[in-house]
Amino acid sequence: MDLMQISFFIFAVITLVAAFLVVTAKSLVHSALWLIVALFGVGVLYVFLDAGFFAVAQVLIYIGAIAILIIFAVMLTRKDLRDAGSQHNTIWPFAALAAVFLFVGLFFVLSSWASFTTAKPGLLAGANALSDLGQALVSPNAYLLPFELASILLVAAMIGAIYVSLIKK
Amino acid sequence: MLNDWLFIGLFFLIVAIFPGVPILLAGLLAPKRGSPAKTQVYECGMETVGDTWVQFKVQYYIFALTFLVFDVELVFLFPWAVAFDKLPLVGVISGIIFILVLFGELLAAWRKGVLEWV
Amino acid sequence: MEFLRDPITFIGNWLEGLLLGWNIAPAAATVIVTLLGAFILGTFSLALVVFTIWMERKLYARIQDRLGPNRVGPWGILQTFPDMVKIFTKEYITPDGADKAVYNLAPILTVSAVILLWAVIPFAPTIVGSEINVGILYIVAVGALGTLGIIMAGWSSNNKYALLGAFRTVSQMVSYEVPMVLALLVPVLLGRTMGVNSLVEAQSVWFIVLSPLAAFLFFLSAQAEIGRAPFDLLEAESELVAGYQTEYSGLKFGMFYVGEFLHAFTVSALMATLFLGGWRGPWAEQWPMLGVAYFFVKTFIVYFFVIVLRITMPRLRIDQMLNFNWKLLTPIALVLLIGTALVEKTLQSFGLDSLGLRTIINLGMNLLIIWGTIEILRRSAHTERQQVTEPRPVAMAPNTPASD
Amino acid sequence: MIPLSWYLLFAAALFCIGLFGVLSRKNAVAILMGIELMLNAVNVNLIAFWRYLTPENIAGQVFAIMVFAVAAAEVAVGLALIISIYRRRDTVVADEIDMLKW
Repeated sequence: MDLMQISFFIFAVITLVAAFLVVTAKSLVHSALWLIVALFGVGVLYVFLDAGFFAVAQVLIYIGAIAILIIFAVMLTRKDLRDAGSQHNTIWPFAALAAVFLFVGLFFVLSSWASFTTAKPGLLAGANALSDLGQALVSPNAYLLPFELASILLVAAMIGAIYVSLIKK
Repeated sequence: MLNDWLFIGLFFLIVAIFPGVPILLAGLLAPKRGSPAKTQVYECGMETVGDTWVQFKVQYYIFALTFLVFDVELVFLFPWAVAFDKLPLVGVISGIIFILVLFGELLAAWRKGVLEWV
Repeated sequence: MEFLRDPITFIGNWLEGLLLGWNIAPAAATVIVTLLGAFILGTFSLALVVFTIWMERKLYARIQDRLGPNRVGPWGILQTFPDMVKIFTKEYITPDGADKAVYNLAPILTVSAVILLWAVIPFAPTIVGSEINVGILYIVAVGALGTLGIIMAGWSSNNKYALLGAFRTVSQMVSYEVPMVLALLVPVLLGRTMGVNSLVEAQSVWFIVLSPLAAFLFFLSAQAEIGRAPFDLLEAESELVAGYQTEYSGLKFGMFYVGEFLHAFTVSALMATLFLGGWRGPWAEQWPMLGVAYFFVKTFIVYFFVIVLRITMPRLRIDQMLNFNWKLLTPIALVLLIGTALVEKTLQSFGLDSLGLRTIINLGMNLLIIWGTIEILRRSAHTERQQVTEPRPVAMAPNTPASD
Repeated sequence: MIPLSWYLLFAAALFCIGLFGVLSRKNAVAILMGIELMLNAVNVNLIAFWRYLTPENIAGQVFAIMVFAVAAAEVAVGLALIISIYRRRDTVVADEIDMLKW
């Protein structure tokens, strides 16, 4: 175990524990706050993957915007936030079983795959992933269409969401 | 490169400790004379009526929503700005179209009266 | 001699050599030196607050024709220390029904989010915490963490005023983040990089000359992010008691204030770095310590304006605040971004991207946008005035919208 | 050094936790949180594949950034629907919102 592995392990465990608390916490606001911890942990893992841009974008989008939106929504849809009673429905044991089965299944499928334990290749010298990403996003023979479509999608989502939430009773 | 991130990681650690330790120390130093009246929730001298977590205006949500959409689109624009030198004219124009869509979005929100505080 | 030129790097190298000499693994030595650097940077930025609080109080007093702090130390410069002792010995009062863990974490998060910004600010060409290549986005992202601290404080206090204050704060901070990010995109576009230190290196001509409008937009939206007058609705004493910090006492309350003062100074530092050339100045590259001096001189000049703005402006109403952002700053910022992209690409594709020409044309484009904005504002004010001067019926017909 | 398998297993675990949340939670907002976790697991996989298998091909990153956009759109519309349903029917329990069952 070198330093990298230990720190990866720590952050992975923090993230998974936080994620578990997201789906089990009684208070929804606590759930949302644990979600922030979990998302932050994922952001840290992006740093381990040499994707610094995604790490900061993760904090910016997920924590700065999506989590706040979720907290707002929780507060808007509750008269009493101190939730009473169980937050899980009646089929939750089956859900747990399904999740465990899926994990076991994924584990076996993945471990039989040849490149499962690929070691990290070195990055090309002088490669600038950020600049490449920028070029790929707007070049017509790469991802220009998804790029523009994403903006249209977001506009449509925003207008739709505003329309839906502004409807009077 | 990784050293730079190491610095940020350690800085996160330090920065959490710095305000935390004085707060803990002050908690030890400070007097503790609590009383039921003292720990009441402040509401201009009156007893609190009802629960705090009352419902709030949907307006707040809508501003957060508009922000979310802008935020995501701006994240798309950062790599574009960094790669600006290497972009062909088409790339720059498609970036500008992207910004124009953003502008149209703002106008749409404006016309819908979303930006009005009511 | 080498020491005088660049003491920080010198000490860092010396320490790393020393640690390696003691047969410590190179990785561990790097971690230790980095940790020490982070520690020093954190201490330094917090120590700055002691001075900036004094400076702000003194200026505040002078503008209001008072003396300000003048008892402890020369010109009252040590006034902050007795204040610190006082706030240290104050009792913590946790309100009933507060969500304890969240309640205690909120002030820490708020201060941390501000100190974290210092990680990417370069003091001199060689004295910089971290040169990550996404520095600008890091600045914005860390700002988002501060928003989170405020919403946590408001929610956990179990107080209606606190929660309302938090809601207002978040909608304000979140709104003003849009023109701020747009204004930050302009330096990125001009410098073709997101690293903060590389942006300083790219400023052979300060970006405030290349794009004064972006600097202005950043300055204004940063004021709103700090949440001070004229944008201090979040703690509007006369409306909301004290906003999200209503239920805080003792040092926890103090931490919010430390955060606010430090944020004001940090924003000035960012402005100086991104638009005023940071450590740039004559001989700064040869003598990094000179760069530090330039950096602080510029920062304090910006900080002076931040304080004056705070003292001399009345508070905005919430609808004015939001209108100002969404209907003025954001559209201008979008137009500016499009203009900058067009100008830069046109000059580049015609091979005319000499520095002088870029400066003149960018500056001209900025002035054009400013002129256009003022013209539009003047026209709309004119129509509004005409509407007001027109004789109005005494009684309004039902269902007629009031023209306010 | 960290092999690819660690990331994949981490992402699989995160995905399963998210799935559990989606299937077992009563509250519609909580279900959305579960979906967020699942999307993040997908993103970790995308970036890990980019870094380990095709570092010269930027596709993984582009897909990841598209997932960001989709997640944002999904949250915006989803939460708006939930708020609107709450205002009409006074409930956010997913099982009680069953008007379309017939």
